[in-house]
Amino acid sequence: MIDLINVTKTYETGTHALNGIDMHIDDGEFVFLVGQSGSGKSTIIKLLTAELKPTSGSILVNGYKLESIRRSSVPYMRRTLGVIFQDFRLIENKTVYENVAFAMRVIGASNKEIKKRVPYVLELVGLENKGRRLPNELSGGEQQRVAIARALINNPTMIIADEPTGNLDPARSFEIMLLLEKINALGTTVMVVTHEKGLVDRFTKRVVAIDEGRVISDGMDGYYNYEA
Amino acid sequence: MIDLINVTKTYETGTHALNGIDMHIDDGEFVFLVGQSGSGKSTIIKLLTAELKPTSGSILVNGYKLESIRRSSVPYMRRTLGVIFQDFRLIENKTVYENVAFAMRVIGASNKEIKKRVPYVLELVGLENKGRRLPNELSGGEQQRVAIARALINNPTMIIADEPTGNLDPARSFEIMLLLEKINALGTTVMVVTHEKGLVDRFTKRVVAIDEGRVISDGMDGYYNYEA
Amino acid sequence: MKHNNFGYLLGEGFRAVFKHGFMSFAAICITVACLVIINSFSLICYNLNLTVDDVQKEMRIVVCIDENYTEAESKSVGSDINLLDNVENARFISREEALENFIGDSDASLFDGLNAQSMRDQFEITLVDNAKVEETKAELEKVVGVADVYADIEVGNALATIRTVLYIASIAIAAVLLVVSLIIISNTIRLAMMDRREEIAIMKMVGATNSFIRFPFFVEGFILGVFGAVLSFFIEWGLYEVIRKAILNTGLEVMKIVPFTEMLIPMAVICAVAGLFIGIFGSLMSIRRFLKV
Amino acid sequence: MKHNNFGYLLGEGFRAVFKHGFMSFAAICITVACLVIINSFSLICYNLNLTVDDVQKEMRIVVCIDENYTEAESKSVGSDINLLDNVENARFISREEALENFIGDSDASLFDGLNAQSMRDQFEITLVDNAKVEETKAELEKVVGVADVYADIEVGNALATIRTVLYIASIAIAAVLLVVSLIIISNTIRLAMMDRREEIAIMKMVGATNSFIRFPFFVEGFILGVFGAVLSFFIEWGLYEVIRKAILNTGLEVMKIVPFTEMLIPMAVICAVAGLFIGIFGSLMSIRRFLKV
Ligand SMILES: Nc1ncnc2c1ncn2[C@@H]1O[C@H](COP(=O)(O)OP(=O)(O)OP(=O)(O)O)[C@@H](O)[C@H]1O
Ligand SMILES: Nc1ncnc2c1ncn2[C@@H]1O[C@H](COP(=O)(O)OP(=O)(O)OP(=O)(O)O)[C@@H](O)[C@H]1O
Ligand SMILES: [Mg+2]
Ligand SMILES: [Mg+2]
Repeated sequence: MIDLINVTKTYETGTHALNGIDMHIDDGEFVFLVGQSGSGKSTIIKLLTAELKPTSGSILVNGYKLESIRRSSVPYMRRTLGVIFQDFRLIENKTVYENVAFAMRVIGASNKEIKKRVPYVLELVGLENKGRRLPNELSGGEQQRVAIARALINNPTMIIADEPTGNLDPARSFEIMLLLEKINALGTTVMVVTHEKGLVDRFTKRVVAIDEGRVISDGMDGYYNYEA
Repeated sequence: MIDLINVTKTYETGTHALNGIDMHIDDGEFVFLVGQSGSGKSTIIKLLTAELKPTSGSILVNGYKLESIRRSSVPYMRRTLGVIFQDFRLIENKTVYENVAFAMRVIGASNKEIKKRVPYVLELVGLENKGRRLPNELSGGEQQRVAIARALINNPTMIIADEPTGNLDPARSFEIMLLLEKINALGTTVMVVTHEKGLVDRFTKRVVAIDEGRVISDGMDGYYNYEA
Repeated sequence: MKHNNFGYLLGEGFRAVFKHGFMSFAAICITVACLVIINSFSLICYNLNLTVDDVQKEMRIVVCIDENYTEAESKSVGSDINLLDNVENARFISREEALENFIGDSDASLFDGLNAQSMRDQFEITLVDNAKVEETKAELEKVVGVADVYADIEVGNALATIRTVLYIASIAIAAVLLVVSLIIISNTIRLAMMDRREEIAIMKMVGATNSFIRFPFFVEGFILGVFGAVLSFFIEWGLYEVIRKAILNTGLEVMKIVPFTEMLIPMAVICAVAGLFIGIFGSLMSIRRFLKV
Repeated sequence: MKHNNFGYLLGEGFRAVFKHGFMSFAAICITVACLVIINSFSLICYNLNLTVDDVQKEMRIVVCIDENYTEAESKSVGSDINLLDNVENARFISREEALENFIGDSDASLFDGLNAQSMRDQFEITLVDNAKVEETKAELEKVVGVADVYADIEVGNALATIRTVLYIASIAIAAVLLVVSLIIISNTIRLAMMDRREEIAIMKMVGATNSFIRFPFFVEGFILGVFGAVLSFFIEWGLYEVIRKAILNTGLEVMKIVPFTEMLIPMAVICAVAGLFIGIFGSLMSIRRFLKV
């Protein structure tokens, strides 16, 4: 569960990235977050992952109060989230398999558990044959799928994806969205940042639109109803 | 001018990324390169920039024969190209201004020339106020525009863009495409790799479709006529 | 850190040593070089110390008694001398004995003209504390009946000075080289961390605790330090014995040189402590600096 | 490299030194430490060499002539001695002079019984080549009329042995420490290059030539080496003078110690050469390894 109450974020450069965001996402919801480039979408995600602290306001993520969270609790908070980054963030000298297994090691999973779960998840994203590849031996879209696999691996309460289909062709993008929808149906909360009007329009989900650091529309009509 | 004659590329991992590509792009053309994720688009671009050598076949780029180019000529060949990478590739500890100016220094431009041209190009991509920012102080879309500015800065004979709008909202994407069209109208050859059907369909340009390392369609009808 | 992770993290640390092969090699080489130099100086100091002790143990003060004193009178002066604090023992040397000493191994015919009456009664004195030789000499000169006091303090003093200088130089060099080793190990770890900057950032984002992130780097530094220490111990051993034998072969008994085996345990302890210190602090230095950022 | 770039690239190199502050500082410290130790050994060797030369220059062989020879006869033996190859000069010492030498500063009354006839005529001989003392001694013994040959070769030999040992030790330590410095500078540059891995890749993609990429790193290594050399030169100067004065103050004239100013130019040259060598090769080592990949 996510709760943002009157959150603002001003960067050290003086940019007011967020100017009072109120947003509530219940467990099990599927939400698209849309908005122009520079409107503050990634900033919201960085706040949710405690990469950044809010300038003011309060943020609740899966029971952790992020505006006052202790440093030592941050890792445990992050384990409740599966994050897919805009720039993939794969470890370059580890294979695809290790990149995914790695997230399990971090939380102390046994080798047995790892050996069982990683191949399953790789198959889920269609990379069953690329486990031994290094990230830079993959196409952009394949890398994005590795990132998705890593986010799924620990069965997080919530998946947060920043442009998970930015580098995928329409068919693949649709597949990934179907995958996320399936995961959502199994009870995981999903929040997807995207620019792709086509995709958003094809799924009838809640859409939150952001502009200049404010929520300008929030509806269940399922349309990318924001036009620049 | 680009000429690919029966080009194949097999990676060390054994992947046959390209299986006999024939493609000719004349000076002044505007070409979309489309295809599924993993079909070999980025591989083509890496061959054109001499990042990779072809396994067989011959490649001609702006007068340089890439299958037999000498190491010491590669930098000069690259200066005839402006490349926009799928993952931006900005220098993280240099400001936006320096990232762009940098490409001019590399070719030995004087400080005077740099001071004149950089602000002009930054304005062209709508980043006139962000010159002093560092890349990670920018949104994903803004970073992509810095990459575009850098590609434009040296007035290359040819612009090659790998998913230049992957992280941009539809409005921004359209703007960028208009910008590339304008640059093309001034005589620069432009080649754009993209997944965005919507965009391709809005411009009536030559579209080359790739699948499994082969050209499967090449027409001037201007439609994203490839469906996975 | 959970049990499951321990083996994995240990392995990561080990692997890192090999992955940063050149750097690890360099770090170990430098550590070994520094430790060998440090150890060499310790050994030189130790042996020189033995020599100085020897020389000082043999130090004697010779007191000549007024030539007009009879042997009995001279001997009574001896009891006065024995009363002095720093005098351990005063051995009486009669004029005859003194003459024999004087002629020594020389050609006796050379000294045909000499007889015992040319000499004076003497006392050969050993001291409790050789360092106070100057004061004792002054006291001896005040004793009634004492004509001259000869103390051959120069060689002992010179050696003692050399020893002091060598001590200070050794400590200075050891300190400098320990810091050099610390820095090199720390830099190796720093390099390893920079090399994995992105990896660390990603680890953090997927919920790794700081100790999970640190452990492999710590293991890496530890291995480098320990490996350097062990190597340096054996290299020192070999080097020392080669040099010892070379010196013994020259036949010059300039100084005492104990075999290495006599110092096996203290040397091993020094190496181990230095290695652990360098390894642990070297890596901690970098790990702290890095994770703070 | 075009003219426009030169200033920019130089600036980049300089900036890098400061950007990698800790690492640069460490590299300079280690370089300074190594160079100071190397220089110290050179200086010790140099001074010891002077002392040994001095001692050997003063080396004399004393030849005693048969005691039955008259002074005239003895002198004729002198001309035979002068015929020997390795004899530079043979000074005649009459019995009277010999007695005076023998009594020396001692209390003359002690030797009342001695007269000149107890002594023998002597020759004090200086040699052309002191190293051949043993052979010359043997030849002298064969000359008719020569009774005894005394050559005090022990001190000279001992010093010469110490000098040889010190030479070898110094060269070994200098070599090791030079390599240590090379490695540390090379590692600093390596770190700098790793730090800019992505930057280098990007530079290449926008058409930078290899020399454009290399130059700033080269400048960085060069600065580190030169800076280390200059610092070590002045530190050595200070250190040397402090120690020299300390030794002079003890009054012990154990060995000759020339003032640093007498060696200013050779020391400056050594530092400069070492600094340039370390800086240039240190950076080249890394740059090559890195750009090949
Ligand atoms: N360095 C590499 N080593 C081995 N295989 C590689 C390497 N780079 C790409 N491949 C493989 O080659 C094929 C083509 O990859 P390429 O990056 O050209 O695809 P793409 O068309 O750009 O895909 P995307 O739209 O996802 O970016 C893929 O199967 C990929 O896994
Ligand atoms: N680290 C930072 N320091 C300073 N300003 C920043 C930083 N990160 C982002 N910004 C600024 O904050 C604003 C919002 O950025 P953000 O990354 O949240 O946008 P976004 O909605 O994710 O855009 P995009 O769709 O292009 O990724 C932008 O104006 C950006 O320049
Ligand atoms: Mg963003
Ligand atoms: Mg691609």
